[in-house]
Amino acid sequence: MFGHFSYIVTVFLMVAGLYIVIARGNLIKKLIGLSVFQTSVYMLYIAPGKLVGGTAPILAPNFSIYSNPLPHVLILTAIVVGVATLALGLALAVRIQEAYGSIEEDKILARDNSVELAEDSRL
Amino acid sequence: MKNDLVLRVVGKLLIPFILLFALYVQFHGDFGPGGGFQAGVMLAAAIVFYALIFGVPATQRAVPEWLVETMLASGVLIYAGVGLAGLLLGGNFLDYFVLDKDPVHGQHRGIFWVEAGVATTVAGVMLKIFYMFAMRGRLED
Amino acid sequence: MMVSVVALARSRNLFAAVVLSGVYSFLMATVLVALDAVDVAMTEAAVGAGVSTVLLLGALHLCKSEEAKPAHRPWLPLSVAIGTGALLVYGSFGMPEFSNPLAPIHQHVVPRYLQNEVDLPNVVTAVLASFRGYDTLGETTVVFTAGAGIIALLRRRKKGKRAEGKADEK
Amino acid sequence: MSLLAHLPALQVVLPLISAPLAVLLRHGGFAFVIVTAAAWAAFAAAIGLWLQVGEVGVISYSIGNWPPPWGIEYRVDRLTSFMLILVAGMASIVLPYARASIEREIPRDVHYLFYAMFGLCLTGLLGIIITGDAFNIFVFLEISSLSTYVMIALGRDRRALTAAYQYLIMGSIGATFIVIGIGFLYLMTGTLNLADMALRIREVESSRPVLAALAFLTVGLSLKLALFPLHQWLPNAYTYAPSAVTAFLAATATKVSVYVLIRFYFSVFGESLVFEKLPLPEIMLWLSLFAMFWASFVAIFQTNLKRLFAYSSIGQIGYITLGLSFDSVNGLTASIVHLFNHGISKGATFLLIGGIVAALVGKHGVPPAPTLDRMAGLARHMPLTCFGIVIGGLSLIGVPGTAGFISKWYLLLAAMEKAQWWLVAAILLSSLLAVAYVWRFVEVAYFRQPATEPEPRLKEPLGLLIPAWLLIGATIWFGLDTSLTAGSAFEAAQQLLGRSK
Repeated sequence: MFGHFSYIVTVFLMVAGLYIVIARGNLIKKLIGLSVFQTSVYMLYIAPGKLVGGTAPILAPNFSIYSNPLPHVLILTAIVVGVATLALGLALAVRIQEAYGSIEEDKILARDNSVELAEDSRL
Repeated sequence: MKNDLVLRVVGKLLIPFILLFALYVQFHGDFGPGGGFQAGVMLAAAIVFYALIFGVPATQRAVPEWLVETMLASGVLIYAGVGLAGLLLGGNFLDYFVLDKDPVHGQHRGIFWVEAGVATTVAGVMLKIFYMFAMRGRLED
Repeated sequence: MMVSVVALARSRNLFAAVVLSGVYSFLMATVLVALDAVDVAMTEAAVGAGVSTVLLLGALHLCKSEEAKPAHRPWLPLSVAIGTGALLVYGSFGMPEFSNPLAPIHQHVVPRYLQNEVDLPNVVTAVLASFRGYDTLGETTVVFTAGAGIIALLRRRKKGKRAEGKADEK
Repeated sequence: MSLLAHLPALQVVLPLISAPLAVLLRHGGFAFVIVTAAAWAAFAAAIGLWLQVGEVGVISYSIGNWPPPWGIEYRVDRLTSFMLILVAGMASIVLPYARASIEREIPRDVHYLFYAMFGLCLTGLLGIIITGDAFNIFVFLEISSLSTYVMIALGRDRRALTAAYQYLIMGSIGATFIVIGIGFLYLMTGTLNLADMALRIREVESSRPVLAALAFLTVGLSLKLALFPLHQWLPNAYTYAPSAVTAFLAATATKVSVYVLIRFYFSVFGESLVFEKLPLPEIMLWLSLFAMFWASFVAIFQTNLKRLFAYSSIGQIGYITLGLSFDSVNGLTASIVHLFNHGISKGATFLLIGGIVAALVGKHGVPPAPTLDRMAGLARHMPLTCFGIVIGGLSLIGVPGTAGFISKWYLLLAAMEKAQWWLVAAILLSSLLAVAYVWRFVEVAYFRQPATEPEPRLKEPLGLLIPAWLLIGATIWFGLDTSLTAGSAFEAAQQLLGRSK
């Protein structure tokens, strides 16, 4: 059972993050959810790379077992990509706030629809 | 907050150390945890800290926008430049072995420059984003 | 960590949510240290708890900090999320056991990295900058893209706003 | 050391370098020159690679001189070089067009950033195609996606912002799914190199993580390629993005995702795994059919011309995935040819629509939406533009003599091969729906009287017409001479299916 414990934590975090992204209407809240979702993936990669009794992959003469460095490298990249996405998403949210005066998905949709209706009625 | 004496003094004392630590992280990345990315973030953090205490305009005088934008682009260019250097010296793209007569030394040299490129871009981007958000807030008021 | 995420999902105050996500990132960083991923932990602490939180606060400063009550029933998203989770659980049975040195990821490819051909004690740096240096070039480019993109989006606010206002009128 | 040996690296690195240079120079004109030069160089490199592949077969290029499973490998085979030509070629045609078009659509002071973004998007797409490393795909996918979000958000309408945001959320979820899938594969095989993975996956073929990886990759990529019902981001994104961006995206971005799907299905998992262990072909068949009918049907009722053709794109993607689901050489050929043919026809159509938008002078200098009612009697004002759109439309329908016919023909062959006559009927029927939406434009533009008070219009902008007609010419050319497209697609399909057997 314990052998898969790390996977279960990962799955829980992932489900929670994905839920926040899809269910919440607030644009910033969605982005927070997205980053939780992405962060949970880190566990999926890192946890299996750990060897009990091993040490961090920094070579030293008095250690012989090291945890797997490759997932670490991949996740470093993934973290950076994640924060880049977050920053860009926030910039978009700020622009949307300025253009619509709101960052609630429903209100934005309502405002768009009214614009579109006005366009259609001119036909 | 700008006129708080304690903050100003502590800030002035601390910021050089943060910068120093960023450099340590940058160059010690070969031996311990750390590297270009983390160093870049810290570098930016130090300057953001400065901006929080002394205000954004003062910071922009110290680290002007054009410099930040140049950093942003030149980091990637440094990185890609290392790659092209490997290519021109007869190896494949991003081949560090050919950067020096001794292949292992060449590796070290390549990694050094590449990490420098990463740090430059990351610090530039972080600062630029901070400036962008800060300037927006200013106009709003 | 789980608790902070549940609280995150429930809280409607965005400010609290931002702080909670910072807490979550910090906890994540500690877990990562426990898993021997010191480099990743350092980055996660700096980025997740530091940069992201600052960015989120900055964005919040420009927007409202209270979230409206969701109008929809959450069944559809809940089922999508749980479906994904179920698939993950399905996939995770049959994975190698935790900390099994015979798992393929420890047997294949990695041993050569640990032979220290580039003569750097920190294998993560060696792999990051040399073996998989091209990924890191890509990563730097992603950061650059985000930076340049944000400049493009947030520059010259007044001018941009007027153009948008016009688009609204039509 | 000749330069030719380094073409695979130069292919991606040249556009990559052009972007920061463009930012460094901070001038729209210089940025344009640099990025365009890089795109043309990339196109030349793509052609060079295509010729090389013809001579020596699969090219492998190890970056950093680390041998493949340890370092990152670039791997060029028939399909890769074919896709490279499509993407780099589209970029080289769209960029000169963009010069004339974004003048009207994007504030002048962000022009240089726009070109930088374009260069990055090109870099990302080329990088995805050429790489032989699973995680590298993800990194370059993010480069292209992030730059795409920005380019969409630069559209004038404020709805461009929400469209870009929506795309960002959906795209990031898709990318995360892809990372999860790659993670599962890595955990089971211990390698990230695609070719190495394909060998090692045999040992763990039907274990659950591998199947889960297949599922995650399929869902993630379907989000990216806008397979019905995961297409919600596409219509808005295409409608509100600047015209040049719409054309480039429609011709390349979704196509590259399809390419990655093909790569994973046939080169990594192997067809036996994909098509026998799971009910995937059936699911894909039905989703494709739904996409073909539903999206074409919705397209008929659109009033905005850009949105009409955006829905048509979703339908056309249905044809591509339908070809995949057949699991035969003809089906795969149809998919690959359609990737190419639909890319150029739709790209041309969107370029021409961009010309119409540019010519409509809206109030306050903001280009209005290209709604159909504004196009009454347009054929008299802009004969070349309208005629071009009609040809593009004919290609979408699949009329003989246009490129679209070729791909439909292979699709029909594949269906007949399996003796599924009802599918043949379905393909023909859905083409009739395409006739309906193209006819809407023809009817309005050619036969309806112009409004009593015509809006002020500019002439047909020549700078916009020439690139668009180049593509229209290509649509006809590849409808008549199929040796290049269908020939290499057939070869690629055989390579893909042959390897997994």
